[in-house]
Amino acid sequence: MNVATPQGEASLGARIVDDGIEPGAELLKVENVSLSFGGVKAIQDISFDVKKGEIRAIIGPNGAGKTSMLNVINGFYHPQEGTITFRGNVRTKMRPYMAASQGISRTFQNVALFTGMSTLDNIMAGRQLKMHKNFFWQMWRYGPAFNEEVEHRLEVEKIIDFLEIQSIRKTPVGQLPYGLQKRVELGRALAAEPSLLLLDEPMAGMNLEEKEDMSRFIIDVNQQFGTTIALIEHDMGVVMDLADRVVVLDYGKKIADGFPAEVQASQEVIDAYLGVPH
Amino acid sequence: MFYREAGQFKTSYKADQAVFPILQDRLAIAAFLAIAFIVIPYFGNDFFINSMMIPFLIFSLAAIGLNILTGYTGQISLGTGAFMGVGAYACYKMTSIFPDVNIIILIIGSGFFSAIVGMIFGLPSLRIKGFYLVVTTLAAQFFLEWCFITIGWLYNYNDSGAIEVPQREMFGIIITGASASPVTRYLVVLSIVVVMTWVASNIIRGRIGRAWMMIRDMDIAAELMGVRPLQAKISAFAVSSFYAGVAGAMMVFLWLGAAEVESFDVNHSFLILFMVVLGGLGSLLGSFMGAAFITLLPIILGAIPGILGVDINAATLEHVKFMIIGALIIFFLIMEPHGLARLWAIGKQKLRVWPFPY
Amino acid sequence: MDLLYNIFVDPFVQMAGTPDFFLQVLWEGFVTGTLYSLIALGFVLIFKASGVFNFAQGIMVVFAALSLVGFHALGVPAYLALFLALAVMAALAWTVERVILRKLVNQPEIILFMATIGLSYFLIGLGEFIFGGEPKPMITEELGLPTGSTVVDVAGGIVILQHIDIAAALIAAVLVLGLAIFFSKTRIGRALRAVADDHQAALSVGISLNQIWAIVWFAAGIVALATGIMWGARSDVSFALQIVALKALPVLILGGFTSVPGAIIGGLIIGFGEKIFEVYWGGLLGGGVEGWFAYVLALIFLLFRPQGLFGEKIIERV
Amino acid sequence: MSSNSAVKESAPETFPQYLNFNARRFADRPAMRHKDFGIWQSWTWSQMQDEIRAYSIGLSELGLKSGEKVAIVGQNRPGLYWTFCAVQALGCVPVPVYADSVAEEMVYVLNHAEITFVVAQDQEQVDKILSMGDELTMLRHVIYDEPRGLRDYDHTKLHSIKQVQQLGRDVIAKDGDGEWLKLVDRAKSDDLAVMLYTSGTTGKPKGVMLSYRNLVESARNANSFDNFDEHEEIIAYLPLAWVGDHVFSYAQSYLAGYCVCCPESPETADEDRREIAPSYFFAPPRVFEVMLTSILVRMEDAGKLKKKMFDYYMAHARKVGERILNGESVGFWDRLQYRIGEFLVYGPLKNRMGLTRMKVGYTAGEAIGPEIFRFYRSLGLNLKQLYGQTEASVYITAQPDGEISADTVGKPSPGVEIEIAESGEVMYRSPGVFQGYFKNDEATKETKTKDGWVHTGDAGFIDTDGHLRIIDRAKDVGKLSGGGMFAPKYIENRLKFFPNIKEAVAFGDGRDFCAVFINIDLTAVGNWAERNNISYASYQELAQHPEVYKTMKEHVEQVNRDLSTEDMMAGSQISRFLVLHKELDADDGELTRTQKVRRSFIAERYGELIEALYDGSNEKYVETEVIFEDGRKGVISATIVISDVPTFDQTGPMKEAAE
Repeated sequence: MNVATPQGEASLGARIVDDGIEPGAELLKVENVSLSFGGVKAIQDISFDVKKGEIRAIIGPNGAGKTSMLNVINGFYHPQEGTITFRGNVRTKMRPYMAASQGISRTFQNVALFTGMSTLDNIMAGRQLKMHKNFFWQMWRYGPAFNEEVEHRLEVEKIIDFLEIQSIRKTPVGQLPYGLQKRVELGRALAAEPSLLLLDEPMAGMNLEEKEDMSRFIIDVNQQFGTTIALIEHDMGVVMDLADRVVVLDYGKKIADGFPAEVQASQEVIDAYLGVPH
Repeated sequence: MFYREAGQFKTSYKADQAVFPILQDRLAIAAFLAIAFIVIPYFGNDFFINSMMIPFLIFSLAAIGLNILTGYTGQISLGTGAFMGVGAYACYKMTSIFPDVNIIILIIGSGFFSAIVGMIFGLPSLRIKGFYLVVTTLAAQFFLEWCFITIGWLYNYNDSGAIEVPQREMFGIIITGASASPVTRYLVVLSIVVVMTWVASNIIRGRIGRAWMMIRDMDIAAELMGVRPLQAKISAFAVSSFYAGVAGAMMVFLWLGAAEVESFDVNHSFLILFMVVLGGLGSLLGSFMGAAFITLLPIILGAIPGILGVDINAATLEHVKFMIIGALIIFFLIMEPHGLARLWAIGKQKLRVWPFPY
Repeated sequence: MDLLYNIFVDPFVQMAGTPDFFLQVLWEGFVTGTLYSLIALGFVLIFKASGVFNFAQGIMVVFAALSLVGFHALGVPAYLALFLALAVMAALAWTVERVILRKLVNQPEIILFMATIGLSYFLIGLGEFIFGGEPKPMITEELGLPTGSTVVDVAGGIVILQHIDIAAALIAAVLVLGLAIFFSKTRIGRALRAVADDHQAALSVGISLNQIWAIVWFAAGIVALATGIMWGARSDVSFALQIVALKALPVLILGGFTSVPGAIIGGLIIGFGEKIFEVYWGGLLGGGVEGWFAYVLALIFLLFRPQGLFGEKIIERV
Repeated sequence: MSSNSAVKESAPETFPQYLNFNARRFADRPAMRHKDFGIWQSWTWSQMQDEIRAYSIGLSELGLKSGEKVAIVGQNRPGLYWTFCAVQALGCVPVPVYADSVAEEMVYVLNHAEITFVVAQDQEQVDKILSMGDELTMLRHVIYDEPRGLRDYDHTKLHSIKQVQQLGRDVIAKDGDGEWLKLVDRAKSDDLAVMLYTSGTTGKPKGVMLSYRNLVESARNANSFDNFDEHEEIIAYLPLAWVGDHVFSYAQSYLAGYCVCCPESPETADEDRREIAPSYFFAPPRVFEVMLTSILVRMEDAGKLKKKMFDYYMAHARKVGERILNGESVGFWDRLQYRIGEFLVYGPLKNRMGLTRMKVGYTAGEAIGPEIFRFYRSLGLNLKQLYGQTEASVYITAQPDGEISADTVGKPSPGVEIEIAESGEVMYRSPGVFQGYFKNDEATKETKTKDGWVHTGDAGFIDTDGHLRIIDRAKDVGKLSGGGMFAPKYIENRLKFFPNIKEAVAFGDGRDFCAVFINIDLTAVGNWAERNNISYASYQELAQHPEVYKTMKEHVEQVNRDLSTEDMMAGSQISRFLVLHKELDADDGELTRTQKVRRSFIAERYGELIEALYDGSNEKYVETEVIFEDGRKGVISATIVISDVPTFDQTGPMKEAAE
């Protein structure tokens, strides 16, 4: 008879990320950033900030430079001009994996899951940086490496529980419907326990019900984990309900920045959205 | 049908993440091991052990090595033959330099040399992907082949240019050399392969293996999750070449007894790639199945005319073998591009849900 | 110091000292390069139209040449044998399309690559089964190709030019020209280009992919036959050629997988480089460096220009 | 924890006493499992004792006083099962409430039961409780199990079970648990153990009061009847507020010391059952029906050869399976065939259903289709029927091993006496008989006679083998205007035995003939439609499809043919029927929370349709108000076709063979 001690407590509230920044203070600051690809200007002289604990939305019509902005923030593109300050440190040129180790994790517009792996493994993958046991220990399954694995499995299970994806735990992600894939991807990003979570169009291609679910999860993540979130969205309606503050981009330029109500009232924003059918 | 999983529940993550969480699988593996360790040595004749089992096991190990690189990390390599050669030559040199060191330690140790060489030739993989990488591994293949010929020190300046295996003992039993019995060599090979397979499966299931697969499936996302591409790729090259190196050393010391550069030529690289692709990319089981297919098929084909009582001259038989192998490779690729392991996985799934179709 | 001298000074001193010999080496390199180019050309044709990395191109060269020689050995007149060899290549192309490509549509490239390796195994077996494994002389004279050589006086010495080599270079040029015209002027040629650009688009203008695949494989077969004749005329027809054919890979790395001019230029670079390196530096390393020089050159080149000589810089997107 | 227990050596009488007893005798055996965070989190009896003791003492720290009532709202989770025992240990009474009941139902029960503490599963239930606000006058504290989403709630009256346990642990660390143990030992067997509100097909719910003696005796008898011991594993998935779950998953477990496993979520319940493979399984007929339907549906998609094999061996099982199970003599050849079938079909099927280890299975609550019942039995599963009531602490009759048939409910359980009243109503007397309805003496008097006999409200008779057969609810048995007997449920059950029919409602009392409403089973009929290329956009469209009507008509005819052979029922053959345009739903009040048809409500709601059945019209347009899952209201309308069915002359059993 196999009896193990009870493990695992859903004490998600206790897991607010400690990154040395006070709630409400500037977590990320983007100053005068410009980015171009061989003459094509993707982003022009954009500045804004993200405060610890808020949900910050970056919106704009297609081709406004939103995804480029996200790519700049997590080190995938290197801006030609401007500075980026994260957690009080001005960033030097870096590789994307360094952004991850500084506490930035993200999701992708076109789901970028590891298709050869199960839901569980995908989320475990998100904890890559939290696991440290070296090659020597990895060779012998029974030992510190396995204990570490089990320890992190519990953390991953908490996320699975949180996102209500228990029933697809061991399903290869390639077989999942799109809406669930997006949820798994969110789980993977969460597993890294980021100080800043970047969401690239988290609701793209979803139906109304899935959008509502996803909104709920985003709000829950923000409230329960205390995670600061910067998200890109195309659909204005969703954003206005979700975000604390909104930046609006159009043709690579910032045209508005403020609380949802202010932004909504801005003539420039209305023009941008009307001018570019979507 | 054979799977009766009802009642097999897990009360701990340790049990849930076991290599074989299903009881029936554990029993099957135990049975296989029992056959391999007890039945075959006891009943197998020398031909079966020496010409079938030993090469099968050695090539399985090489295939596991390549599978780690190609199947798990997504980096195609055509240099496996040469990496095996590095292991073989390294082992040979070490037996000359340290004649008193236990031969098994030397065989395993030779893997480190091929791992280092593998890492060096793996460096370009950071910038080069897909077929472009094939070229860099071919560069390794041909450059190393050239080294095996040109650098006389590697084969102790033998006139023949070949390396010949000295006799070595362990616990008073002759393990290598002409007078080592096939059963002894078989058991040594089997033990090394079993242990190294177990280690490979551990690595693959852990943090490092996951990093490899992340790179394979979506390298950009992997990097944004904090995987360092260089580290992941180079470690895959190192582990992969280590396995190839040990396989190469075993091939010479525990199977062939002597070898020249031809034993490590590009054709061997291709053969091992075949094993991996036919067996199934990203599957350890597939490596064994692929190796079995490629090593045993020619032997079986060779035996058929004899069984049928037809007299075919050796050259013709050789040609027909080539044709059949080529045709079978194409046939299997068309039938199941994901390899024999996938066929098994589908079959197993069918057995698990039996009698339902899904 | 001696080593540095041997590497960096001595070879150039030699080149300058015996310019006629240097020119001879260049000519040899040019001729080898032409052959590499032709093999690479076969690869490019197929890769461009079907995305298949045809490992069997090398064996197709051998197989084409063997068919030609084999038919002639049966008493068939040379030109008819040439025609029949072409027919064999056409049949091969048709079979490959039917039996392999059609079944493996949409599979990952490594699978297709492996299938062509399977194909080359099959062709090796079949070729040896029919024609035997021993090397055979090419029927150079019977085909009316020139033999003999011309000695040219240059730079205070002589350079020997084999006539067959000159013919080879010419035929290669004609072939490339012909293909260029075929691609730009004929309907099928334009269709081929459309396929290379966008499969969907090609389908929408009513081109059957299957037909196109058969055609490019046949085109590659023609190139293979030409290559086989040239190669055979220089050094008999044998299966050893398949390893040489692998050299097409570094050629393609230099020239790019989809560029016909790239294949030509890449082939020539490798040809020149290999010969010069072998002659002037090979001795320092104990000789035999021809086996790997091309690959190492490609590798070094890749490190600096991963996109190849003619490729555009890749901007990665997320 | 044996060091500080063992104050009393006499046999335990209450569940908290059993807890302490089990913590000694089965200290390291599993008491409970819960699939949570991907694995089966397990507690041994001594660990569970720790949890419950801390919880109980914590509750007392929060001010829970002896005699108070504590409501339990939620699904099967260990925390909620612990609540029963923790509350009982303090001399208080747990009152489980159906988790899916709407707010107004719940308000009534909570107020009627004078609830002071509520233990709720999660945010959803807490919200429901909090929304009742001032209406719950006596409520002092709300305790929850799953903290998710509740972090920012005002925690003055709100606590998590964990927090309460911490309170308790602090006390134990300071003062020990001596007081608590004494309190537990002071409890007596006649104390009130639990109050279970019966949902009832009519009127307000009534609180059935059961004493420890009722539950302990019943549980002990039941355990010995089927030889249950501490080695059983069962899966707890039925509503906590239902007496069945309370007895199987709580009372019997505490007595026998067996392990109760809670599934991860309702979606994974099937998978979880497969993992646990319960050795004792209880389910209402509906669950068995659904399992069978899904088996047949999936086999439809199987390859030809496999399907053939399946059919062949299932036919063989029908032939000899039950006889082998009953221990009757079967020829060697048939036995061998059955063995092969066991390997190829029966074993794998049981494996897929998670019933491989099942020693005993029960179905109760409603009649089960004979085909379905035989299907499971022929696989070698010891499925039995029982007949029970909340008022009897479940057990009234049960089928002893070897005396199984589809149409009886068995012999009186140990300690139970049965009588059939003149009216045909079944009456019983047993140690499990309830104490009374809480604050409803009138109802108690109506149901329970002075000398302890209880009216079941069901009509039935005892057959020649001494087995009880139930015909219908006593009050539902009526008369056709022609004078023939009309037993609606009997007819409905006959119809429901067809997999295509999910629910049926029969009418005929005081009418000329019998007519029925039919609800199709969406899974079965939908699958059939798919295979026959019948496209449909909605339930409504499928229900009204002519092909569906044709099939239904065949089913009804078959029932008529069967009824015509039965003396008492031949007169109530079905003359007309219609297929309802919507599924009967508990949210709309058409079914009870235990999924029983509320006949009178339906008669009222669909009055026009009933009239149409009897006025000879061929179709009828209706509009029906419905409540959607998210609580919105809407109206659906449909024109419903009414179909006539031929009836048959009464024939003797002689002719049966001719069919």
